[in-house]
Amino acid sequence: MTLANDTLLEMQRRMLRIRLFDERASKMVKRGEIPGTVHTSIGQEAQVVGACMALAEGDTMTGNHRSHGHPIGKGAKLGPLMAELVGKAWGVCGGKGGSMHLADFKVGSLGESGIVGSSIPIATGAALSSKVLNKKSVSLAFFGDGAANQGCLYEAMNLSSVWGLPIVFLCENNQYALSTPAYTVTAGKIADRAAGFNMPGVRVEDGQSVLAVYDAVRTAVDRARSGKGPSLVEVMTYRFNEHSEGLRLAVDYRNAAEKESWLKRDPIKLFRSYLSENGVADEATLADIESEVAAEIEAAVQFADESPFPELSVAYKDIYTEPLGGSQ
Amino acid sequence: MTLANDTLLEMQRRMLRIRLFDERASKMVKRGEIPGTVHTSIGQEAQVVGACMALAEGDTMTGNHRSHGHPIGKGAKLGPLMAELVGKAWGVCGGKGGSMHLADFKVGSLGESGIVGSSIPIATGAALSSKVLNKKSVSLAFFGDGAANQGCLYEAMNLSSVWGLPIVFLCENNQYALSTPAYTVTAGKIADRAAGFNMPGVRVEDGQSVLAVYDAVRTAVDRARSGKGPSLVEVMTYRFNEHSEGLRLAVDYRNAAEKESWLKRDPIKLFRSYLSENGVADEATLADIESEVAAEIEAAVQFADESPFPELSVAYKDIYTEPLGGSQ
Amino acid sequence: MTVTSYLGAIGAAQREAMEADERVIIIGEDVEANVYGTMGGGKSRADKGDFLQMFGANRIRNTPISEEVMVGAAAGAAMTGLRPIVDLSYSTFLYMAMDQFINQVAKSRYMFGGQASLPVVFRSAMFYGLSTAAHHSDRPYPMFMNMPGLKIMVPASPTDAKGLLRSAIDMDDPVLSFEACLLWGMKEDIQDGEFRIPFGVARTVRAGTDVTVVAISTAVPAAMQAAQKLEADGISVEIIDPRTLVPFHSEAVLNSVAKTGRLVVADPANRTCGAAAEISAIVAEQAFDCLKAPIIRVTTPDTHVPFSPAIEKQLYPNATTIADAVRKAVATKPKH
Amino acid sequence: MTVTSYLGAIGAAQREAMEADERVIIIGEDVEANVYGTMGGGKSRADKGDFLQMFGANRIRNTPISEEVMVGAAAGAAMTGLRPIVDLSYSTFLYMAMDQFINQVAKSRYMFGGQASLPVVFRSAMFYGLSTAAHHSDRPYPMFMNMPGLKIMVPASPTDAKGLLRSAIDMDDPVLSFEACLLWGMKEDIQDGEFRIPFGVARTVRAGTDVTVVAISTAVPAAMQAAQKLEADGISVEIIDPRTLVPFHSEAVLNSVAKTGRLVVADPANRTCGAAAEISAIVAEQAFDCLKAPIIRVTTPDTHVPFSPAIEKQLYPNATTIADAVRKAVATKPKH
Ligand SMILES: Cc1ncc(C[n+]2csc(CCOP(=O)(O)OP(=O)(O)O)c2C)c(N)n1
Ligand SMILES: Cc1ncc(C[n+]2csc(CCOP(=O)(O)OP(=O)(O)O)c2C)c(N)n1
Ligand SMILES: [Mg+2]
Ligand SMILES: [Mg+2]
Repeated sequence: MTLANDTLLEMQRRMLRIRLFDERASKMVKRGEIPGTVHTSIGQEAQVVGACMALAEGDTMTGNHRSHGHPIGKGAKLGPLMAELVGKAWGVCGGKGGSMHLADFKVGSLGESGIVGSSIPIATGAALSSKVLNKKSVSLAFFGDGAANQGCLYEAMNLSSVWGLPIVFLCENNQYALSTPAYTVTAGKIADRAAGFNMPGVRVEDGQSVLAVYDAVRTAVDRARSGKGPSLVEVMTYRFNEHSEGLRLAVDYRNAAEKESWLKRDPIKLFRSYLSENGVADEATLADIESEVAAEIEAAVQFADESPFPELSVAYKDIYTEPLGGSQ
Repeated sequence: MTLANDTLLEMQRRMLRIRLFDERASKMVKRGEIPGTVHTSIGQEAQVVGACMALAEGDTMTGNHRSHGHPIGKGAKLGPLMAELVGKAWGVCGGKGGSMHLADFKVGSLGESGIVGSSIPIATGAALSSKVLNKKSVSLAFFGDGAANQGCLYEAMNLSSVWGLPIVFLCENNQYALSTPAYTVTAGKIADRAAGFNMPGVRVEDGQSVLAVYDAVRTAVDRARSGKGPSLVEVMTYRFNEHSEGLRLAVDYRNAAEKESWLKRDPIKLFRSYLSENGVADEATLADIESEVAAEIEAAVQFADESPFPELSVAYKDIYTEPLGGSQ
Repeated sequence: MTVTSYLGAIGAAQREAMEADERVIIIGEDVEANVYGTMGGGKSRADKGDFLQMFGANRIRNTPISEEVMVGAAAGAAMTGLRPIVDLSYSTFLYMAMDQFINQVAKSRYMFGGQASLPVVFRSAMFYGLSTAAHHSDRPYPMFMNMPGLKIMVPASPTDAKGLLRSAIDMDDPVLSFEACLLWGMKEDIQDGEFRIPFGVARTVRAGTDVTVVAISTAVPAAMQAAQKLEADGISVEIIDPRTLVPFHSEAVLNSVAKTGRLVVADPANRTCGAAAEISAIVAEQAFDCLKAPIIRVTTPDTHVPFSPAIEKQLYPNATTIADAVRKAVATKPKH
Repeated sequence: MTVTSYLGAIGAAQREAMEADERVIIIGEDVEANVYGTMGGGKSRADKGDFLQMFGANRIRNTPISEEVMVGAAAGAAMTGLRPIVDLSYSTFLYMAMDQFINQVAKSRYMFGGQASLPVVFRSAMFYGLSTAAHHSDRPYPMFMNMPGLKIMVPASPTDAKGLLRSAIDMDDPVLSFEACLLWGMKEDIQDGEFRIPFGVARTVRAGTDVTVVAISTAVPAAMQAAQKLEADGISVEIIDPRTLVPFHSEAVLNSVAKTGRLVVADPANRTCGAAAEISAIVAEQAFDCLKAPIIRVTTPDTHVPFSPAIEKQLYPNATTIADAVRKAVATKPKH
C-alpha cells in the first residue's frame, strides 16, 4: 500500500515515542522512581506501530503486560501514561493500574492485561459490540508468543470466526516468553493455527519493518471492516531488553550472537534510512522529529513529576459505579 | 489392519453391551428408577468401541457426560456401572458419581466428566505419567464436537505435541452439542485444527463403521506408543436419542429426514451384516452373542437391584485420604 | 397481579429489558432453542414470546461451548456499548471462566481508574438437590463474594427474581445472578409489568421476636417451614432474606439481632468461608453486645455433592436442621 | 541448624523430596531458568544445586503458558503414578485453571468413590505489597477454602515453609501452597536435613493472656510487632498461626480464646467470606461463652489492589492496625 508522507513520518514519530518513553522508564526503574515491574517494547516498535497505525479512530484494542507501546502507538498522550508509571493521581488510570495495566479509552485502548492472554476475550467482545451495533469499528488483540498457548485464544478465534466478528489477532512473536524460547513450548507455527479456525493466518517474517507489519495488519483490518471476519497475524520480532527491567536471571537463555544480530535490525534505524533513502524526509526533518519527541518525553516526565499522589480514598473508588452500601 | 475373528466378535459384543445397557437405562429413566440426567451413546457405539478396542490393557482414557459407553467399551463390568446409575453402594463410584461421572480405574477409565472438555487435561496428565515413568501406555481423551470449542483442548494439544506425549484426542462429532448444530458454532473442520499444533489430524467420515474407527485410532495409538506423539482423530457419527433421556425441547433442531438417514446407518446392524457376509460368524453365533449380552444386562440390573443404598456416612468419605481433623 | 413462576419471572424480566433497550442482548449455550425455559414463551418457535422470533439472531446469540470467551466477550461488549445478559446455564460452569470473572469483569473498572463500565449480567442456575452430582451441583456464590467488583443476587421468590434481575440489567456494574433450580417451579402472584427491586435491601420474610434466621436462596422456604413448626412450640422466628449478597444489607440483620439477640444463618453453600461465615462475622463484630447465644450456622457441610439421592438431600439446610438450630439458640440461657 | 531464607527453605524441601522419590517432578513456567529462585542453588546452571542439572529435563518441566492444562495434567499425572509439584508462579494465575482445581483436582477422589488419588502440590506466590497492581497482587486462599477436597498451607516462616511443603509433597491429597513474597527474604535458623510439619497443627507464636490474635501469613510478623508494642502498654497478646487453613486447627484457637476471652483475626485476604470470617464464625459458634468482647477482623478491605504504593500499603493488616484492634478488644468491658 502506498502511504502519504505524513503517515510515514507519523510512524517514525510513534516508534520514537515508544523508544524514548521506554528508555526513560528503564532509567527511572534503575533510579527507583518507578515501583513494580516494567516491561519495555524496545526493539518491537515496528510491530507495535505498524499494527496500531493500521487501525482507525474509533477502533479498539487490548494488550498485555508489555503495556506502554500499545497505547502510545495508538496515539495516547504521554503525560498521563508516565504519571501512571510512577503511581500518580494524574496517571491515565489514576495510579491504580501502573506499568502493566495501562488503558486509554480515549484512543480505543481498552486495557492491557497483566494476566497473559486474558485480554483476548475482551477484544473479542469489543468486536461483538461493533457487529451488533453496526459500528464498523475493528478490534485488535495484541498478545505474545507465550500467550498464544492460552486456550482462550482459540475460543476467541473460533467464536470470532463463526460470528464473523471484525477482529485481528495480533501475535507479537518476540520468540521468548520470559526465559522460555518459543520453539520449546509452541507446536508448529502460530500463524498456521488460523487455518483450523477458518480464517487467514499470516506471518510477517520481517517484523522489524514497520511497513511490512502495517501492510499485513491493514489487510486484516480491511477484511474485518468489510464484514469478512477475523484474521490472525503473527509478527516475528525481538525484544532488545531483558523480559522486565532489572530482572537478572541465573541463566543466559538468549545467546550473544542472536542478540547481536537482532540489535542490528533496529526498527527505528531501519525506517529512518528508508525515509531518507526514499526522499520522504531529509535529515533536518528527521532530526526535528527526534528532538520533538525527546521534548514530549521531557514534558511527560514533568507532568508526572507535577502530579500529586492519589489520596487514600481513591483506593476505595471505582470498585463499583458508586460505593456499596451495607457493611462493605 | 486384519483382525482376528475373536477381536471382531468382541467388537460386536461390546457395541451390543453399550446398546442394551443404554436402552435399559433409558427405560429406567422413564420409570423413574434412575435419578438425575442420563445421556446415551445409542447410535455412537462404533465410534466408542472402535476407539476403545484400539487401546491395550494398561492404557488410560477419560470421557464426558455421555458416560456409559466409554467404560463399557473398555471392558468394565456392567453390574457396578448399573448400580452406579441407580445411586447404589455397589456402584463403581459407590453411588457418588452417577450416570455422568462413571470411572473404572481397573480398566483404565480415569473418569468421565460432567464438565464439558474438562477431562482432556486429565488424559494429558496420564500421558505425561506414561512418558516420565516410561510406562509405554497410551492415553485417550474422548470429547464431543461441542467440547472441541473449549480452550483447554488446544492447550492440551499444544503441550502434548511439544512434549511428545502418547495421547490420542478423540473427537466424537455427533454433529450437535445439545440443541446446537456443530456447523453453527465450529469454525472449519475440527480435524484440521491438528495441523496448527503439529500433529496428524484425521477425520473418520464413516464413524458408523467400527472398523474404520478402529483403523484410524489404532494408527494414532501405535504412533503414540512408539514415541511419535499425539494425534487428533475426529469421528463423524450421530446420536439416535435426544441429548439426554426425557429431555423435551420446544424446538425440533434435528429434522426428520436427517434423523432417518442416520438411523439407517445403525453401527450394530451394519457390523452384524459385515460379520456374517464375511463369514466371521454365522447367525447362531451372532444370536448367541446377542442373548449373552442380554443376559449380562439382566445380571447387571439384578446386581444393581441387590445392592444396598449407601450409608449417609459415605457422603463424608473420600473427600480426602482420611477425615480432616479440626472443625471440618 | 399475575401468578408467575420463578422461571417465568426470569423470562419476563429479560423480555421487558430487551424490549426497553436495544443494547440488551443475550448470549449463551442453547439459548436459541430455549433449553432452560427462560428465553421466551411457548413450546414451539411459532409461539408468541419466543425470544429468537422477537429479537432475532443478532440479539439472541447461541454460543459455542467456550465459557471463557463468552464471559470475557460479554465484558468487552459491555465496555463498548452493549448490555449483555450471559446465560451460563449451570453455576458450576462458571469456573471455566474464573479468570475472566475475577481479572477482567471484577477488576477492569478499578484498575483502569474508572474508564471502564461493565453493564453485564451473568445468570446461572444452581442445580442442587437434583441428583446431578458434584460436577453439576453447586452453590458457588461465596467464592465470588470474596472478590470485590461483582454484585451478587440470590433471589428466593418469583417477585425477587424478576425485580432484582431487572435492576441488575439496568445497572452499570457486573452482576452475578444465582438462581436455584429447586425454586424454578415456585409460583406466586406478582405485580404486573415492569418493576425493579433495589440491590442491598433485605426482605423481612417473617417478623418474629425470639430468634433471627438469615436465610439464603432455597433456605428461605425451608426457614419458613421451620418457623411455622416452631410457632406451635411458642418460638417466634424472624426470617430475613438478604436477596443480594453483594451489597449485603447488614443493618437489616443487625437490627433484627438487636431485637432477638439470637442468630441462625441458613445457607446452602459449603460451610467454610461461606456466606454464613461472613454474616456470622459481621454480627459477632458489630452486634456482640446484643447476642444472647452462639451464632449457629446451618450450611451444607464441606463435602462435594454425592450423586445418590439416598445421601444427597440430607446435606442441605432444611426445615428440620434449621428448626433444630433455632431450638438450640433459644435453649441457651444468656449469661447476663 | 542453618540460617535459611523462606525461599531457600522452599527450594530445599523440593530438592529433598525429589531426591527421595523419583516420582516427584516439577512442572511450571520458567522453572528451567529458575526465575523465581526455588529451583536450586546458584546463579549459574553450572552451580551445584541447579535442579535441571540435578534432575534432568524429564523431571524439571518447563511448560507453555497454559495454566489450565498444567493443573489438569498434573492432576492426571498424580492419578497415574507421579507426584507432581506445580509451580504456578503468581497466585493470581490460579484462576486460569479454576475449573481444573475445583472440578477435577478437588472432586475426583470423591466423585469416583475413592478410586483416584491425587498426590500433587500447587505452589504459588502471593505478590502483595509490591506495587504489582490488581492483576498480580492476590491472596486467594479463601476461595479455595470454600471448596472441599483441597488442603491449604500458608507458611509464615522458613521452618514452616520447609516442613509443611515436605508434608504436602509426601501427602496423597492435593495441596495448595500459598507463599508470601513479602516473606521470601525472611531468614531463620532451621533444622538441618529432612523434616516435616504436620498439617492441621497450629503454632503458638507467642503466648499471652489478654487477647488471642490469629494471624495468617504476613500478618504473623505484623502481629509479633504489634504484640511487642502492646507489651509495653501491659497488654499480653497470644499469637496463633494456623499454618494450614485446611485442615484448620480450631481447637488451638478455641483453647486460646477460652483463656483470653478476646479474639482478633489478622488476615491479609479480602474481607468478605475470607479466612477471618471463617475463624470468627467458628469461635462465635463454639466458644461464645468465653467471649468477653466482639471478634475483630483485621483484613484487607474489599478493594482490589491499587498500583500506587501511595495507596497500596495501608490496605493490608499491619502492626498498627492489629495493635489498634487488640486495644479495642481489650477496652471492651465484659458484660458479665
Ligand atoms: C496467566 C499468566 N501466566 C503467567 C504469567 C507470568 N508472565 C508474565 S509475562 C510472561 C511471558 C509472556 O510471554 P509473551 O506472551 O511471549 O510476551 P512477551 O513478554 O514476550 O512480550 C509470563 C510467563 C502471567 N502474567 N499471566
Ligand atoms: C463446561 C460446560 N458447559 C456446558 C455444559 C452443558 N452441556 C452438557 S452436554 C452439552 C453438549 C455437549 O456437546 P458435545 O461435546 O458435542 O457432546 P455430546 O453431548 O454431543 O455427546 C452441554 C452444552 C457442561 N456440562 N459443561
Ligand atoms: Mg514473547
Ligand atoms: Mg456432540
